[in-house]
Amino acid sequence: MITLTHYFILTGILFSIGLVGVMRRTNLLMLFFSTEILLNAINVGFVAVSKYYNDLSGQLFAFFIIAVAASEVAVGLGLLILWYKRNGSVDLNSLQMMKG
Amino acid sequence: MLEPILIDVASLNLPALLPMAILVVGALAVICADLAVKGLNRSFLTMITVLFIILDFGAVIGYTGPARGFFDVLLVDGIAIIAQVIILVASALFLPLSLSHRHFREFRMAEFYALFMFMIVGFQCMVVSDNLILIFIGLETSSLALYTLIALHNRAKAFEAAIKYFTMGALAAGFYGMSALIFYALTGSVEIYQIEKVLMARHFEPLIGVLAATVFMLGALGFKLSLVPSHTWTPDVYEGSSAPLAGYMSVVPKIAGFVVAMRLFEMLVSSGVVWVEHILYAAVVLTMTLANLTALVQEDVKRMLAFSSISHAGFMMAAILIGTTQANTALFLYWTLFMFTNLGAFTMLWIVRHRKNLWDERYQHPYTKFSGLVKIMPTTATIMGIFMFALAGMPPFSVFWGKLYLISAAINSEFIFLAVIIALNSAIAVYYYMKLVIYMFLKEPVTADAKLYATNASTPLKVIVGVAVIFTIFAIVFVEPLLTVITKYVIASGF
Amino acid sequence: MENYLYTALFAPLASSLFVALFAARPKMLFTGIVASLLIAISMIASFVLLIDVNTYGPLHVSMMDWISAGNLEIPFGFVVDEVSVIMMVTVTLVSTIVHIYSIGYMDHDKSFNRFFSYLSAFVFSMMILVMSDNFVGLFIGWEGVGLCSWLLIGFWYHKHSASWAANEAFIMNRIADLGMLMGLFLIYWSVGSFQYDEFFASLKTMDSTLLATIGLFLFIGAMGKSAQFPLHTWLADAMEGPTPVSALIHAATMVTAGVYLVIRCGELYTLIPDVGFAIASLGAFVALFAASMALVNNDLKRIIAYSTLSQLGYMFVAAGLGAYWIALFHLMTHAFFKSLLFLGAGNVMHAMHDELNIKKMGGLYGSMKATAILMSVASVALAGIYPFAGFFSKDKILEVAFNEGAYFLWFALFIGAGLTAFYSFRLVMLVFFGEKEYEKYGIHPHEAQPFVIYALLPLGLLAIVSGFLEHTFEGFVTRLLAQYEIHIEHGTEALLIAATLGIALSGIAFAVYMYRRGGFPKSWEERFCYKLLSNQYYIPKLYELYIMRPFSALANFAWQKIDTKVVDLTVDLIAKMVYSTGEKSRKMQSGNLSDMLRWMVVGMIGLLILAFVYRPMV
Amino acid sequence: MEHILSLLVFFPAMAGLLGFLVAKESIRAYGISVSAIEFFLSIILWIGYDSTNAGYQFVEYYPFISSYGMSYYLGVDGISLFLVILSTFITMIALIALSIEKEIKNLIISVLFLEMTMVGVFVILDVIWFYAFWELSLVPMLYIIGAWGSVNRMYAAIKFFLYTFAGSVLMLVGILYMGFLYHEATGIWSFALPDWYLLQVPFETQLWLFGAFFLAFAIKVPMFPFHTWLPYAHGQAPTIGSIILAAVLLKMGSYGFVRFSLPLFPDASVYFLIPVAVICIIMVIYAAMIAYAQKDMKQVIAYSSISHMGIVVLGTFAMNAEGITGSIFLMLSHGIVSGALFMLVGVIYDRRHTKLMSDFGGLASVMPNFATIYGIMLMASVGLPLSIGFVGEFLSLVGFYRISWVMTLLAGTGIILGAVYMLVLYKKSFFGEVVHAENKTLKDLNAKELTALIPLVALVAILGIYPKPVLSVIDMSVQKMLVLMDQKAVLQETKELLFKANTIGGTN
Repeated sequence: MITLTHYFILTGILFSIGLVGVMRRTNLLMLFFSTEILLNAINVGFVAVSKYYNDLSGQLFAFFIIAVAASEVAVGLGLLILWYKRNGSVDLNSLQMMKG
Repeated sequence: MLEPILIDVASLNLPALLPMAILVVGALAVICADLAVKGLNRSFLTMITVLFIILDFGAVIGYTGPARGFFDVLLVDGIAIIAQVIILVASALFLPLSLSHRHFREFRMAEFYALFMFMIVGFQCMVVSDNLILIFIGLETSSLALYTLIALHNRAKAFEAAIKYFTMGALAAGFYGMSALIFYALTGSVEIYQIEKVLMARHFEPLIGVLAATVFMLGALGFKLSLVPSHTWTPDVYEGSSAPLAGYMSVVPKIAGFVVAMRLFEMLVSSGVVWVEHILYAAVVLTMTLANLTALVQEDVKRMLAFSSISHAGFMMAAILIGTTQANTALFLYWTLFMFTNLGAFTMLWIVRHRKNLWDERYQHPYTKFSGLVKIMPTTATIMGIFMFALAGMPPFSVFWGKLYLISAAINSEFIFLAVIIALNSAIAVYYYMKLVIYMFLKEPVTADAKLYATNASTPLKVIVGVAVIFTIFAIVFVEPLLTVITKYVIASGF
Repeated sequence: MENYLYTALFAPLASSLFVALFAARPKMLFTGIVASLLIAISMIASFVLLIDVNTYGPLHVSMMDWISAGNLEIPFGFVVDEVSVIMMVTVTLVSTIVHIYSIGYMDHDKSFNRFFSYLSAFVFSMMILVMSDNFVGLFIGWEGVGLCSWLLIGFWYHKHSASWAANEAFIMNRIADLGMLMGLFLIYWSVGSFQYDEFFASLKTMDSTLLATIGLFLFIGAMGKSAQFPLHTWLADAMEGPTPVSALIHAATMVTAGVYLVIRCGELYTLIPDVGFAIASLGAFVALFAASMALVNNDLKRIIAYSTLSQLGYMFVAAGLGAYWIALFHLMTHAFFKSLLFLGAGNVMHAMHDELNIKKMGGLYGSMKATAILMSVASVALAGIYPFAGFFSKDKILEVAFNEGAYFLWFALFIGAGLTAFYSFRLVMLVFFGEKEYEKYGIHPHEAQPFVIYALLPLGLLAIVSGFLEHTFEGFVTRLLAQYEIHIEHGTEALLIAATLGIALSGIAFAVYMYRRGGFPKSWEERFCYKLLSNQYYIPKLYELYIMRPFSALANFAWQKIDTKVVDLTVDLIAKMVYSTGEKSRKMQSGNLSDMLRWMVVGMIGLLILAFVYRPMV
Repeated sequence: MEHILSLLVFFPAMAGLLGFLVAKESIRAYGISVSAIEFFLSIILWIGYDSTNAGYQFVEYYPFISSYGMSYYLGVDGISLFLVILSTFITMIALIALSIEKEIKNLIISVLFLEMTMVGVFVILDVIWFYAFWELSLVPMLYIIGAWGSVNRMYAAIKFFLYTFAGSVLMLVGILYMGFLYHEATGIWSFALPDWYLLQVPFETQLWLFGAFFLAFAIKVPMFPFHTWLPYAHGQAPTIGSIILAAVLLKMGSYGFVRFSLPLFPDASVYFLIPVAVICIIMVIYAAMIAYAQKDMKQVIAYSSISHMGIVVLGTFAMNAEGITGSIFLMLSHGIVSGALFMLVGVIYDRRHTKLMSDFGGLASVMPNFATIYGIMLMASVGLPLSIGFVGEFLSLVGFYRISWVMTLLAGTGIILGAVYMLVLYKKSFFGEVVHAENKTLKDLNAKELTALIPLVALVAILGIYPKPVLSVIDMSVQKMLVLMDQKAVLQETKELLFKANTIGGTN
């Protein structure tokens, strides 16, 4: 029997994975993936909760998050490509022009 | 066999949606126009955009209907209106900076203006709603548009800035979602007022849940408001993006963020959950102080201004922490005055912008660039000096009155220690503003060539600077009316 | 009569200001003449006032308000009563003579005009000092004479020693003035006014400790001006000034201001006999102390200066013991013969081309008889030989001491008298008689111009006869001052007089005897006591060593160590600290995206943990 | 006539703005004439001033942020009247003596703006505005020191600015808290000083507020140990900067004590009386000693002004009419005398481009007039009777004697030490032989310098001999203020001390 708690645990795990990825990854592409994981973890949570309350707004939220995630990917990849074209690497240690 | 859903159009209260609608239409219109007619001049595009903003402005001012609308996701209350007014005015003042003497690629593209308008729509959505979903959408719309705008500047630094901003923004979005999820899970609603009701009824139990949600929300908004430790993007992004955009970023996204923060944290602070108060306190003090200290050691004026705007944001968070009517009034007053001054300061940077980095291989506006400016261009130097003094909170210039009102708000609600810290911070802050003044007025010039400093000057820019200067010097005159209006609206929306 | 008062007071000011107009110019004879005339006018006015006071009694005018704040009201008020008029007469008389004398003396000086301007200014301040009817007015004059003496001692400012002496005089007087000021403040807060009359009127109501404090504070002031121990060193150094200045300021008038103050406050000091006795003892001590230093000194002017010092001691004994009129009397007579002595010395100096060492003189009698006679007269008067002035005033003081039963003081003064006689005649002998040492130095002495000598004659006359005015004087001043009877039966009195005369005469005789036959053998100069005396008991050295050096060392320490190294550095350190924290916090801004993200996440997690562990009471 | 104060405040600023249009050649004449007009305005103010009325006169009141109780509120009373005149007078004199050629236009314009702020500080009665003028006065000074100063000018200017600015931010907090208290008590916002005078503040609060204000004033005065900016500022500033700084800007601090600390927080003032007095005594002695140790003529005078300001503050805290009136008069006299002394140093600096005493010596024979005027000012500075310096010093000490005779004695050593360092200075630089060849050919004062200095000399004499017209005006307002203090005092001890301090006789 799977309860809401299990969903939360799943969310938590996914979220943590996302966070770790965000912190550890030096490849921009991977970094973006991790952020996607974050968002999807949240989606899971929302859908579960909305089912629990029989309230649609949760799922609504989930859908919007998906949409936003998609557009984020669009923008992110755009930036990524720009950057790659400029100095052929997607390693984020390469962007350290500005500091201090 | 579904029942047809009947919705009374009046109950939708579409006028509430009108302001956003106008700009969306405007954005699309601009793109279509660009498709139809090739090579539209940037001046045309700018002015069209400004016109749409003015229309929007009219709609915002004109609207005094019932507070909620459009499936009750919109909440058009006092602070929403003030915030929108500030946003729109700022946008209308910052956009014409595109009409600089030198041409920049982004300003020739219609997309820039479309994105600009979409961004404004996003901000408006953030402020006119207390529905977490809509706020999220607004947040993301504006942010995504903003990332793109930054990147459009098409310099290596601009890309770096955009990427940094974007990535951290994505993380922040994650935090926001998480916080929303927890609130939803706790209360089964995504409407702030509903959440508040439920939590109140439950005396904020389970507290840990509430706190977790708060923490994530703090993370998300902290990023937008550049609170420590999520402030690290600010200087880099400002440095990377063009001066007008940087100035814009220092004002508009923050005000939107503040409104959201107000809506969310007011409830928590007033809830009497001391923890939140303490955390906010710490965040405020840290933000002010750390930013100030770092600003002391900057070599580049733009970066310095970035840090200074962080510390100003710290002051604003203090207002939210205090949370009295006077404090919220102070917030808007401060931000209005700050807007004009910052507008002026960044416009000056925009004017003295030179194609090549003559003074420093990395920085566009190192302090050394301005040394002895008073001997080369007295007027420019004096105006810049006035802006610096104003930012430093030197009476009787604009920001001083905001600071005055804020400190007084702090004192009146017995936040004496906070008031002292704010005061001390402005004492520290004065140094880095003075530094520029000292370079301009007391040092010997490195070059006698006045042209170097005027390559980007143009009439519109000068006009804008003029407006900013007038507002900065004669702020006294505007303080009283501003106070009355703002107070009225703030009280009206029950803060 | 007020016109005479104002004339007496402001004629010197007028002279000073008028002459000041030409101060920067080269010598102009008329400046000297005008100045002398104006001073003479002032003198005449003073004499008129003397007669007037004698017939109609005191005169009191209030010219205008000066300072007023809170309860404080200080007017420019002047009183001409028996005491002040005596002082006025003495001062103006001597001043007039000194002015005339100076025309001759300063003949070759390029700052002739400046000198007369200063001199008249001094007379003006002195008149303010003696005439004003309140303590602050007195203080004005007090400081005024201080200023003028500073100007005049340092008149030849290009000489290092002169300007040094001037500063020393001014600063030492300042030290005393502080004490005096404290006295004034105390008077104000206990009486509410600085007026003499109001103060004396309310003396009865005050308790004795308060009075004693006031008395002491005022006397500290007097000590400074009258160069009493331990503030005496400046007087000898003040001899750097031109000789007429020494005659007028540092013998006849200014230095007696202290005595004048004590006499003026007689009513106060009669109520506090202990303080009075202390004053008297100090006076007696100084009388002996100074006389002893005069014994061995070889500097013409310094010898006279020390004798002045010891005579001031005599006066303080009289004043301290309550015999105010006698003190005043001795003050007057002393003014006459002492200024005469100095002016004569001035002539000698001129003759010797500013040579001061009496060992290098001798046998001057031949070339300058008049001066020699005048100086001898003055010396006899100083030694107190009948019938000269000194006898009457000085013997009275000894009698007073005896009469008060202060036999110790009496003995000191008695010895003092002997020493006085000795050193005066040592001087006379060494200067005017014996071997013509000066010939070794190829100096051809010459007598001063005749009018200078004539100017001195009145003083000489007074030095001889003024003693006989004793009873009229007494009758006159005791209208105001306390009466003082001496009740010693005639036998002892005669004995005392005889004894005093005897020791004085023997002192003279001894001096004459010794210095006829070439003075003391050189070997004496090796003796300790000789060294002690000739080095003024090493007191100047002590001051140098234990006050001035430490002060400047401390000052330098305060500046270089405390102010710059501690106070200022702390300020800068605070600033630097703030700045360096900025440098540190800058590291946070590494510009690396991962670090930025980590900051965010870590901050978040930190807060979450905090949410678990930290739960302040709601 | 009823708007004369506004005129006084803003006329120089207006003139400064118009000054941008004046040609460089004639800007100096322009500056002098403007300041002269301003000075005559202030004289008219004095003539129009009703010396029988102790209250504020020529009052102008326009609310401008009424919802927050801020107003444009001007008024002058005996305490401020003469400080206003001093500011205008000194500015005029300083401009007459001005000998700088480099970028003279900016200099004169900033001096005019400075004059506005100085006058403003003294006549404004709305506290927020007071703060505004107080802070604004730093800006022109920063420019003057930093742009026309000598080698180390940046450091000096920044130090001056930051130190004083940092000092006064806490005052802002204090001001706002005071406004809050007023609102609590009366329910209406007001930052008008006369309104605040009516407000009785609880004792503990008074202590805190006194502290907040004290720091700002103490740094401005400057009081030990916050004084270290002063030597740098004076050492580096151009002559005109030093003159105005010493003559007027320092007085803002001591004026603040009289205007704010005493009447607003009587109990706190009495409570902190002894500590403050101790600081003053340290200032007097310590600064005098350091002055003695200096080798640079200008530094001597700089430290001497610290020493004198010690007596000023001491007199202020005497809590009686004698002392406070005296201290205000001493502010005036110190303004005139130190201004003159700095001017004289400037004169010799223009000729020799050095301020070291060891480079001079025997000047008295080369420049007799210079030496004479210097001597007069020196005697005034050591407080010789019948010179302006005596009256104030005497009254201040008389006043404080009532509080403590020992402390007065210690502070009185100032008159000895003052004589020491001043006479030594004079001896070193004016007496003796002319040792340096380049000193032999020095020119004596020229016409310009004489026109600047003669009025000062005249004032030194006139106000020394007949200070009554000034004193009586000051005294009246001071007594009014003392009555106010007595009414406002919440503690019995305070009332007792005030009573004791103001009555003759009784035990000491």
